[in-house]
Amino acid sequence: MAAVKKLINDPQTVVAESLEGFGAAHPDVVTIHSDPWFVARAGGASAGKVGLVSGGGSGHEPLHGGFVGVGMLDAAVPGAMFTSPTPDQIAPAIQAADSGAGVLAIVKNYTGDVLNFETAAELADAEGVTVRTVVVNDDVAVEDSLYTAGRRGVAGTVAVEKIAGAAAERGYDLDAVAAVAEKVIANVRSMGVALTACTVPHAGKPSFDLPDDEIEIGIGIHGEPGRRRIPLAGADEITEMLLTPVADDLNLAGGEKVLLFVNGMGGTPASELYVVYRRARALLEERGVEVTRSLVGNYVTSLEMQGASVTVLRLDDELTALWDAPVHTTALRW
Amino acid sequence: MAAVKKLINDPQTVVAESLEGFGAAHPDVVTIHSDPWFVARAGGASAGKVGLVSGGGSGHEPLHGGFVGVGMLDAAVPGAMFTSPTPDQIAPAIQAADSGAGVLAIVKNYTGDVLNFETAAELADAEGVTVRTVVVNDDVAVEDSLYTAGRRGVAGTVAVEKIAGAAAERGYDLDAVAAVAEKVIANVRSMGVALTACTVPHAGKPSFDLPDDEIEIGIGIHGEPGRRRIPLAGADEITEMLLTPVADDLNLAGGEKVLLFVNGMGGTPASELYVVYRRARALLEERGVEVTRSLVGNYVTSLEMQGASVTVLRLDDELTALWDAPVHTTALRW
Amino acid sequence: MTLDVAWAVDWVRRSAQTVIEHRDELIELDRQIGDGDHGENMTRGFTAVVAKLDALDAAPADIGEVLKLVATTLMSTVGGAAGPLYGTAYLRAAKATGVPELDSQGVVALLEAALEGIVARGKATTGEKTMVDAWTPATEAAVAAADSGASPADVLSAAADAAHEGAEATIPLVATKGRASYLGERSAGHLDPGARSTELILRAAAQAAE
Amino acid sequence: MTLDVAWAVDWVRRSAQTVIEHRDELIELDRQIGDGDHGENMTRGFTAVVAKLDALDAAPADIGEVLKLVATTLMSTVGGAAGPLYGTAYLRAAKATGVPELDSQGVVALLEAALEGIVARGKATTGEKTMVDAWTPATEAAVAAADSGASPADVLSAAADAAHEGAEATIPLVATKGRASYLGERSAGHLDPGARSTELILRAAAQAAE
Ligand SMILES: Nc1ncnc2c1ncn2[C@@H]1O[C@H](COP(=O)(O)OP(=O)(O)O)[C@@H](O)[C@H]1O
Ligand SMILES: Nc1ncnc2c1ncn2[C@@H]1O[C@H](COP(=O)(O)OP(=O)(O)O)[C@@H](O)[C@H]1O
Ligand SMILES: [Mg+2]
Ligand SMILES: [Mg+2]
Ligand SMILES: [Mg+2]
Ligand SMILES: [Mg+2]
Repeated sequence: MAAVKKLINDPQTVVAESLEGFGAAHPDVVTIHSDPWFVARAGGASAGKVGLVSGGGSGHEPLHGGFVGVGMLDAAVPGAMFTSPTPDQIAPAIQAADSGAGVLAIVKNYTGDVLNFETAAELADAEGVTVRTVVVNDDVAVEDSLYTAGRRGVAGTVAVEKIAGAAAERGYDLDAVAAVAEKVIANVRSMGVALTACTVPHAGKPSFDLPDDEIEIGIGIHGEPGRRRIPLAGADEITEMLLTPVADDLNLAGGEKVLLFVNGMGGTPASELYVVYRRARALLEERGVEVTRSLVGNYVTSLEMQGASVTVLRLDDELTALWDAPVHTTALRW
Repeated sequence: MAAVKKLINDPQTVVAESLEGFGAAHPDVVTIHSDPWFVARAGGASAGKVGLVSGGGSGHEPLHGGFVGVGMLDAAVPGAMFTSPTPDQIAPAIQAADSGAGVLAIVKNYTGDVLNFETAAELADAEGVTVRTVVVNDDVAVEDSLYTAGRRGVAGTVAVEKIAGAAAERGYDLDAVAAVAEKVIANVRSMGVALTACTVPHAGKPSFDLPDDEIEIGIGIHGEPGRRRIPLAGADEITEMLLTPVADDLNLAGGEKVLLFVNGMGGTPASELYVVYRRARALLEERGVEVTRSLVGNYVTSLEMQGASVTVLRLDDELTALWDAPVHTTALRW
Repeated sequence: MTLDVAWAVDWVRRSAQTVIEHRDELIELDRQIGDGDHGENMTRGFTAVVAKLDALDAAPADIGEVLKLVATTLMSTVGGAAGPLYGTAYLRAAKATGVPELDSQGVVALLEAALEGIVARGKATTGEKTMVDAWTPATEAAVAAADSGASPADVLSAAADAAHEGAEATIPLVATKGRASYLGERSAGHLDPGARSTELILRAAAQAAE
Repeated sequence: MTLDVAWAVDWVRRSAQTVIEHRDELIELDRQIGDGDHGENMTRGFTAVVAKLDALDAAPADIGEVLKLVATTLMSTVGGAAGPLYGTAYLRAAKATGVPELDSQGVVALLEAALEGIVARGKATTGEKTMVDAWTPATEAAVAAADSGASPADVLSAAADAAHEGAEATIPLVATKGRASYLGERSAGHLDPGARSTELILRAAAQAAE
């Protein structure tokens, strides 16, 4: 296998070295635990506050470690690249996040994540931690059916973590934090496009082969091919292919308020994300929907993939206030 | 020319559409002026405060528009992709930034930027605005000589804009703001590496052709080839090639304090930037240098280029305090 | 003829060897319809298992102890979907084999317990294009062979053959479980990586029994 | 024979045409040792110039007026290094030609003023691998031709020929000004894009005078 063209030393050590760098750069915000690997808030769990833990494969940075901090997560558990973490990483993170008020686990809907968090919750429960789990499944590219693995959790996860984090900070109890997380999950939808594949370090070659004049619509965040492959189109046209199913699935009606989140897959210039944002916003406004909050940037990535996803969250006063609440993480801060 | 694989509609409109999206997404922070194009703080110039203006070609986002806001720039002037803006864009931006206390223009050292800002300053001066200009030239990859165009301005520009912005916010007068900007310029150095080229939309093909097993050391931020091409190496080794000339040029001595800034060129995953950070920090510590402030992320980019640069700024108490001062822009906020 | 703890250790070592040998193939299969990590995940897991085995102070007492070591190690090193699925399979198999030696019916019990564990965790049935499509025919073939009086080695050999058939038969299927299900119709035409790793592991079991 | 305002307008239109025709070539030259925008910058500028010309209510009164229009339009639409350099060149040329008709010495004055403007702005001398390496021999050739009694058309033709030679002669040079200087030794072996656009523009001037 030819050496893969990345700023890494070794596919086997990249996650650990990256976490070490992350911890060294932001000691005021995070503390890195190395055996097993997880990211926790500097200063540890706040007494009486519901703990929030999330996690998943690495390669989606800043998700989840970049969202650890006041107003968002208490701990994040990174797996190997694109591979769910193991229960013996997750369980200690859950314990570290617990200050007696219980812990909400925010899990993206992937078989691996669900199963590993399930086992971890059992382990933590055995140690006396009350754990509740919510499963994020915002990707409308995937058919949601009782007979399938269901929709994936993608960029909408940021909204779940931010809003549930704010609720926990405000003193909501575990049931209430879980309820507001479920409210976000019920009201957030996403869809993504890839212009290029990404290369997982250990795989050494692109996750799929895409001709120069074709793109993948309905991709997830693990370099999987999308639902369909179409000829390259203009940004406005592509944006419409992403926004329409999202808005339709949410049944958005005129007069409703939303958060519009355009997420980059890692390798897309910010200038292009704003081109997508511009069109997505116009399409929502054509429907009479009011965009009252916005987020644009690379927050839930697939390594160096070029592409973007469009996420819409239906807002009410509670969700808006929680979105606006202070947050101090390395990736989101206000 | 084949359509270039980007989330754009047309190479001719991408800058304008992107600015429109940027303005729509962040009306609380910026106001977009469209004839001519420039980005100004929402709410306009603060009475009595020295104005800060920067600008340059587009394609380096979030530089400069992402740094407009309280504690940093008053206005940013985006040119066409990788092309300096014109005097008739810059001059109105300077005027908009002026509240009577004069304006500091922060110019990256490129012939085009220098010449266009020079003419703009003359135009603004003719309108009664006192303009001072500082030229950022932190790139140690380029030989600095009286007989050349000198070193380029690259990622160090962020530090100049942040620190000068804080000084202006604190009420420093124009000479004092210019002096602190010059102090940053005298103490900041950078060097970059490219793993891949980038494609300027109107050019339609990569800025250089790089085999799969070679990288360019000493690149700028405009997709220019670097000083030399070397075989692909591990991240630690590459980081050493970047950090050593930077630290040497600064003549860093044991016991000194620095800001370490690892900047992504746009298409490099955050995880890799932290691998670079980890090694750069270790190398500085080996020299007895203390890293007291850090910044890691994609701040001065070359579209979707994969690569990174390492910037070191020698800190004293004044620079540290100004770096720590509050900032509220779309790309930097604390 | 019966299988003892030496067989179990040999099975595990052979499993590691074959998984590592087929690492790139499993990655490639997973790249087609998943996220390209299955070969890496299994290699990481079985490398850790062998390291654990090598580090044991005393030889394992029985087959169950070996399988439990495999279970906990896979569970804590593989991650992804395969980690908990294989982990549970080995854990259940360990419970079903707390005996010093396995006869043919004992081999059947091992396989049945493993399959039950996978189904209990993953909730997949046959035809969903998962490892269940290799484990199910393997277990059925083992039952048939054992019932017709085959030796443990022949039971395992029948199971491995059936796992191979089952894995190949996943090619035309449209996935409805696991990551490949996100591809919908586009998942058809590719062999399921977990079914392939199942086949490799059962073949290792048969070879260890030869 | 003299050149009048119609020549100036024709020169500008021909300049636009040739720059647009050579857009991709200029981009490619700039891609080699710069940032790949010179063809795009010049196309944007001269397209705007032609639009301005087309939109004029009245025909321009003199050559100077035409050149001033070019100067201000390039200055406000080209950006980069070329914008201020060409802008200043045309501005100085406009000032040197506030007359209805140009004889051969008038053409020389135009070229000398343009070159002075470029040098005043860009501070480059010959041998630094910039447009100065085309403008300088062009101006020198014009002086020689005019001094030997050549017609304005022949003066411009000699200038264009010399600009061509000058541009070609930039190939082996190591750049010490402009963006190509960042490449150091690696800038050798490539033709300077600004020298090439200079040649195109001077050739257009000669053809308009034919
Ligand atoms: N619900 C399930 N039941 C049984 N097997 C499953 C299920 N989901 C996935 N698998 C198996 O797991 C394999 C993928 O494993 P792996 O690539 O290691 O994990 P991940 O899908 O998390 O990347 C699939 O090929 C499939 O055989
Ligand atoms: N200091 C200078 N003096 C004269 N010409 C220069 C100077 N710097 C650059 N140039 C010319 O400008 C050309 C590049 O123009 P262009 O590509 O449009 O601008 P930029 O370099 O800003 O991208 C170079 O080929 C060179 O001929
Ligand atoms: Mg995986
Ligand atoms: Mg340029
Ligand atoms: Mg996988
Ligand atoms: Mg150029």
